[in-house]
Amino acid sequence: MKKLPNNIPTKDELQKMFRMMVTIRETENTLLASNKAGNTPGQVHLSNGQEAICVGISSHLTDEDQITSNHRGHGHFLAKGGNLKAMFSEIYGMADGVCGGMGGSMHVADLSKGIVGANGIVGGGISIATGVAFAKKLDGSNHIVVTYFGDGASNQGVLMECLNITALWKLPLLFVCENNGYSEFSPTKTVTKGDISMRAKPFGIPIWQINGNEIIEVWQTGQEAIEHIRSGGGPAFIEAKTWRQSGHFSRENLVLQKPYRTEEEEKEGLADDPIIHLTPKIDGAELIMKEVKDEVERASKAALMGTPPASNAAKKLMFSDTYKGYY
Amino acid sequence: MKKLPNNIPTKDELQKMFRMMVTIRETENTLLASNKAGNTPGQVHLSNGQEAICVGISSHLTDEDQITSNHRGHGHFLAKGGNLKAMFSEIYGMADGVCGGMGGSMHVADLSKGIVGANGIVGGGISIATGVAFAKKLDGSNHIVVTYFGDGASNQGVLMECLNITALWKLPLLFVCENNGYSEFSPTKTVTKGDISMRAKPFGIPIWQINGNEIIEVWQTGQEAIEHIRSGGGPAFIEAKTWRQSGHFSRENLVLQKPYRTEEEEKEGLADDPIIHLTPKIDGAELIMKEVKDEVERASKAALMGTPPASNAAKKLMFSDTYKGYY
Amino acid sequence: MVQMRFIQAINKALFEEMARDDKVILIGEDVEASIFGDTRGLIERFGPNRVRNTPISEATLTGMTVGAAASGYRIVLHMMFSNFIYTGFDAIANQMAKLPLMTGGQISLPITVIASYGGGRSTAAQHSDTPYPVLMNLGGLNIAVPSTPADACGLLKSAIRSNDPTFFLEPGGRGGEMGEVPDEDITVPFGVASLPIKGKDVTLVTMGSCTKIVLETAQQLISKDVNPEVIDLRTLVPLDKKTILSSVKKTGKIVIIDEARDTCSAASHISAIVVDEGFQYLKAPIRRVTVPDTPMPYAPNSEKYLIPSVERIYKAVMTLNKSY
Amino acid sequence: MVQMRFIQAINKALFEEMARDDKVILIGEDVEASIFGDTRGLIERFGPNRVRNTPISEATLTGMTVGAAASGYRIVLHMMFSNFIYTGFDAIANQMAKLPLMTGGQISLPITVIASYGGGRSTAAQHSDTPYPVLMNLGGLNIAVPSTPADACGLLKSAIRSNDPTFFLEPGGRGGEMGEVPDEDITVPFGVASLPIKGKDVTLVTMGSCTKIVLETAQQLISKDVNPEVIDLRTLVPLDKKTILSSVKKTGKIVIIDEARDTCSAASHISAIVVDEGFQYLKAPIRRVTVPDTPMPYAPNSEKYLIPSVERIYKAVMTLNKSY
Ligand SMILES: Cc1ncc(C[n+]2csc(CCOP(=O)(O)OP(=O)(O)O)c2C)c(N)n1
Ligand SMILES: Cc1ncc(C[n+]2csc(CCOP(=O)(O)OP(=O)(O)O)c2C)c(N)n1
Ligand SMILES: [Mg+2]
Ligand SMILES: [Mg+2]
Repeated sequence: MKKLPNNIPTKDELQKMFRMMVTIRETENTLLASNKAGNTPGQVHLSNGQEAICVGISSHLTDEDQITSNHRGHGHFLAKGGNLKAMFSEIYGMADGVCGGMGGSMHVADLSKGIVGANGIVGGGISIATGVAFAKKLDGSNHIVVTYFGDGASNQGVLMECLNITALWKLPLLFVCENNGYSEFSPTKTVTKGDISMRAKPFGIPIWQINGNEIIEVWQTGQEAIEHIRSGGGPAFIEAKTWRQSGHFSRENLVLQKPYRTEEEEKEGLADDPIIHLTPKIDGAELIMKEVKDEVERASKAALMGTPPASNAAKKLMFSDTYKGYY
Repeated sequence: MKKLPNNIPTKDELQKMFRMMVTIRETENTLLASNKAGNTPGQVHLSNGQEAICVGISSHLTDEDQITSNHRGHGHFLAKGGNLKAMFSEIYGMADGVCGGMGGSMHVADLSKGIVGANGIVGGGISIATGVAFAKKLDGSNHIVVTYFGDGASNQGVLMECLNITALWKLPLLFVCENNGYSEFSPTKTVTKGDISMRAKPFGIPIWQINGNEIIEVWQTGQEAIEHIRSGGGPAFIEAKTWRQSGHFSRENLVLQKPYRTEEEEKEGLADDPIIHLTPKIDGAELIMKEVKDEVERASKAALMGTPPASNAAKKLMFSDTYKGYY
Repeated sequence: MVQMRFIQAINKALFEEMARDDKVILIGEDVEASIFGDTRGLIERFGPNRVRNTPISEATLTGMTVGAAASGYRIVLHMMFSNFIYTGFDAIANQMAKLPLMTGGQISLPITVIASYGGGRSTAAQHSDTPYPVLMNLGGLNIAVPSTPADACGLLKSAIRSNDPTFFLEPGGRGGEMGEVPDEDITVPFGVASLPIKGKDVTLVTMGSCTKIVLETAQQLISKDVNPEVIDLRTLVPLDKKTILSSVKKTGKIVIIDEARDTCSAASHISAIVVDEGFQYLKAPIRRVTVPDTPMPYAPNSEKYLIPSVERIYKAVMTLNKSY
Repeated sequence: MVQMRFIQAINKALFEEMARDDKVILIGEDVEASIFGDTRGLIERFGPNRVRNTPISEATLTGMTVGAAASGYRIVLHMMFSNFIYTGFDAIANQMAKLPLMTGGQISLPITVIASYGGGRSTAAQHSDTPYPVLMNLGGLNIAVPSTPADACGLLKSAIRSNDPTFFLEPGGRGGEMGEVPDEDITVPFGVASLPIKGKDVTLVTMGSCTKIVLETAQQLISKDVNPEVIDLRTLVPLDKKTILSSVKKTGKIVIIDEARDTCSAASHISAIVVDEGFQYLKAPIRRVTVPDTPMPYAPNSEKYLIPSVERIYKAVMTLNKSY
């Protein structure tokens, strides 16, 4: 386990990150309300409480760097520069959604921003990211790739396969495991043996195990890990501990027979909030929060005014031009 | 890495193991000749040079213990008590083969001897073995399961998945990685990062890394690892270094453009032979070798006299009784 | 008889089979909490040895199931959404479907894989596949696709008691639909279709998720004096081709409704059987009402457009009303 | 024109496409040593950045291919035997076939997956599957099944130049068969069948590994004064149904020969299309000559019995010679 560097983000950077964290939180809350109001055709998996991780990592990334993400991907998308309104539109199933309404909440992607996409298959993004990192390496660029996945996804064998290949070929991939203590409704330790980050060790990959609710710690670690990767050192692995404030998916209480977390855990979990932790360090936090609230509300409202895609949209996209393939 | 115990096998045990190692060697050589003579309908993957591993491990197993194996499975089969002639018959495609001629070289299985089967899918046996071990645990027995797989198979993600599950549930499974330095024609280090056995470490599984060409070392390690498992300690992992004397498959030189091993490596590899190492310790080694030679020759000849299965054998087996399922 | 929801009927079958035979074991991701409700309460009744949450490791789950089934247990593996079958596909296609033959019959595999399938709820392409064509082609796997609570209960019992691997596919999102389920321990045999509506003008073949709209269409047709015969297949492997062929003998016309993508669908295969073995009965083309060869889109209207509907079925039947 | 072996034709296409476009990258297990010989020599010519041996990690290989293709490379992934496609099936079914739609068309995936398929050489059940029906049903994947060296070369070129994921499936063990291949850079378009024999009495539809025996059967039929028209599909997705239907219009009779297991085979789907869109032309049942729904046995005679043969095709054609 590497020890942390002493760099700290500037005041400006901190403020930018705060704004983004609040944006994500506000967006998730708005989505939950929209879901309850019947405005999201599918379910949503919210990332409340986990905002510091993607925000801290993304501050070191450019549009040329890429990410892949998982079913809990709204924060990853926004932190990487994805458009707020285009994401709302997507999740509301509208034609001007970032994926034309074809993908939905679990699949938000914007290639122009380096967001190769959220993914509904647990673990699905890891091998795709490995392929993107292979491409980066072939390009000879020093751009990097980040793959976000959960503690639950760490039990998919593709993780080990990709640790091996990226280490072997020194691919520029940052593995970020968001360990939020649960895999659906199973507490991590009931399905996951040992320390997840240690799984990268046999491959000689540098590892950091951090508190994912402390943005400065994430930012520092991200900087060091990414520097390692950009300088040609091959993959790196960060396991960030966090807590899933809003449970597994939007309306889980409707399908669950009984609670799976104690009241005490809920109380502690909600208190250990990355935004609460950061707020005292931010000048004008309240104003920022208010601005963000307005911005998010506007984006959501505008998205709801959209029109759904044509009924035959999928058919058109898949078949419009059978020979579109040739160049 | 655990250190080795001081137990050593008795003279009798050593002799028995020697006989089995020679039986396997003689069988593989006979199969190669049969393959060249056109008597094996498919190709064969020979285990020459690797005999000490399965023989040393199997001396600690009973018929109630089970194994799964891989494409290089003749030795595993014989060492576990599989019938020699029935195996020849299978590989010659005969009706009285151990699988009725339906499976062939890569699929020899004899459930009555605890041989759940060789497997043509690299890594395929590992998860099956995990399921068998789950069954053993449910049975409440202290029988164990051994899964043999190669260094190449260690790159299949199922390995990590099964390390996690067996450790989590304390299943009685012994992982035996036969590291023979090659995955087909790729040297291990070109496709496999780090020490394979270390991949078990994050799961808290005890590990031994041994010289697989020294039967006494294998026997000792096997004893200790199996004792650990039988006493309820959960899975264990042995990585046994060895060398694949006869290459990847029977007639590879016909398809390869150029050699992939140096003459020097070949020479050293052939000299580091588990049977050569053991012979000086065995009284009457020559006689045993002669006896085995005769026995193997007889078995092969008898097998060749067999008759092939009925043409419609597969259809009959699969469809004879659509409702065979109900009980 | 008692009215119960689809999901309750499945739950009833699981309870009864696990009580009946202590070799029946249930594993899967979160089978304790039970998102769909079908495995609810089993952990409290049967304990952690027989009901076990697993890690997210589908490739291993299917392989483990093979190993445990070959060792004397009747394994029920809950795979949640059908798309995750693909994640565990290696052991399904290369081991589960093949080992009984490859071992020369030494191994039988009493496995039941449960998964929910189909679209209609904006779960998008990775949670809405209809996977049975892929499974049907593998050979060696039975496939049950119930459309009523009673069939769900009876088919699941048969699946669990069968010594062959069986996929039991629940129409997604239909857990709440009510139906009568016998109190007694009644199994529904494999390979025997049901005939919810008898008629003489046209044969409508349906399965699983499509049955509801086929029955609705049938009512519309009846109101126009067209009398369809509706065949609900219940299992796709084995397939009750006798019932299909004798219906076509009577009607001379057949439309097959299937939520799978069109190419190599169950509908395609049933068409092929009828034009091979029932050609002399045919008075009109065989129509398929299926899903175009595209992934499921998320937006509700785009999704709905692709899934068989009353309108599409009705229209397909009407195209047969001229002479050929 | 020059005579070359099937495997050389594939090799030629790879050489030429890699020379033509340096975005073409080849990966796979032992593509350097090249067991089949199809990728031989490429490493020496193009070096390790463009020709790369991989670990045995099929689940990742298919996923990586998606990522690399989405990042501007044309990836050729060699999967060796078709059965290993199942090992990498998750990313094929859930990502490769679906991401172009799910991203709203942001991603196109210029991927070519090469694998050898089919039985006949006692490789047993885990090395002899014919996987195209499973792939055809996924939607979004093109599938090429060449039967001659010229088609192998031309189809592979098209596959590599296509922006859609394509499976290029070589008939197993046929690498040594000779045929003429044009010297020039000629692509064979997708969705256009070839007509190696024109006739008027019966349509024989074939693909990939079956073409050789279909042509042999055709000669026998001709010698008995039955003139078959042979259609070699070349690609299964897209499918040249126009050519099939216009042949059936002429002949009124069709037999489809396919090495896949029967249920939900390519043959089933082609049958279904013909009885739907070409019913009025049909004078007889549509026969399928396929493999029964069982894994491939190892013993040569048992294996041979299951695979379409001249005798079975001939017999199937002859059953159509009465009036219906
Ligand atoms: C292949 C696959 N298996 C199962 C699921 C169902 N599923 C969705 S999320 C989830 C838990 C994921 O846990 P984790 O990776 O820790 O992410 P978290 O939800 O905690 O953010 C599961 C099992 C899935 N989507 N894909
Ligand atoms: C899933 C799968 N992928 C690829 C292959 C082809 N293959 C057969 S053996 C082999 C190499 C296996 O290497 P290792 O596990 O080290 O075993 P060894 O042959 O050295 O005994 C490969 C790639 C296969 N049979 N199955
Ligand atoms: Mg989690
Ligand atoms: Mg090896």
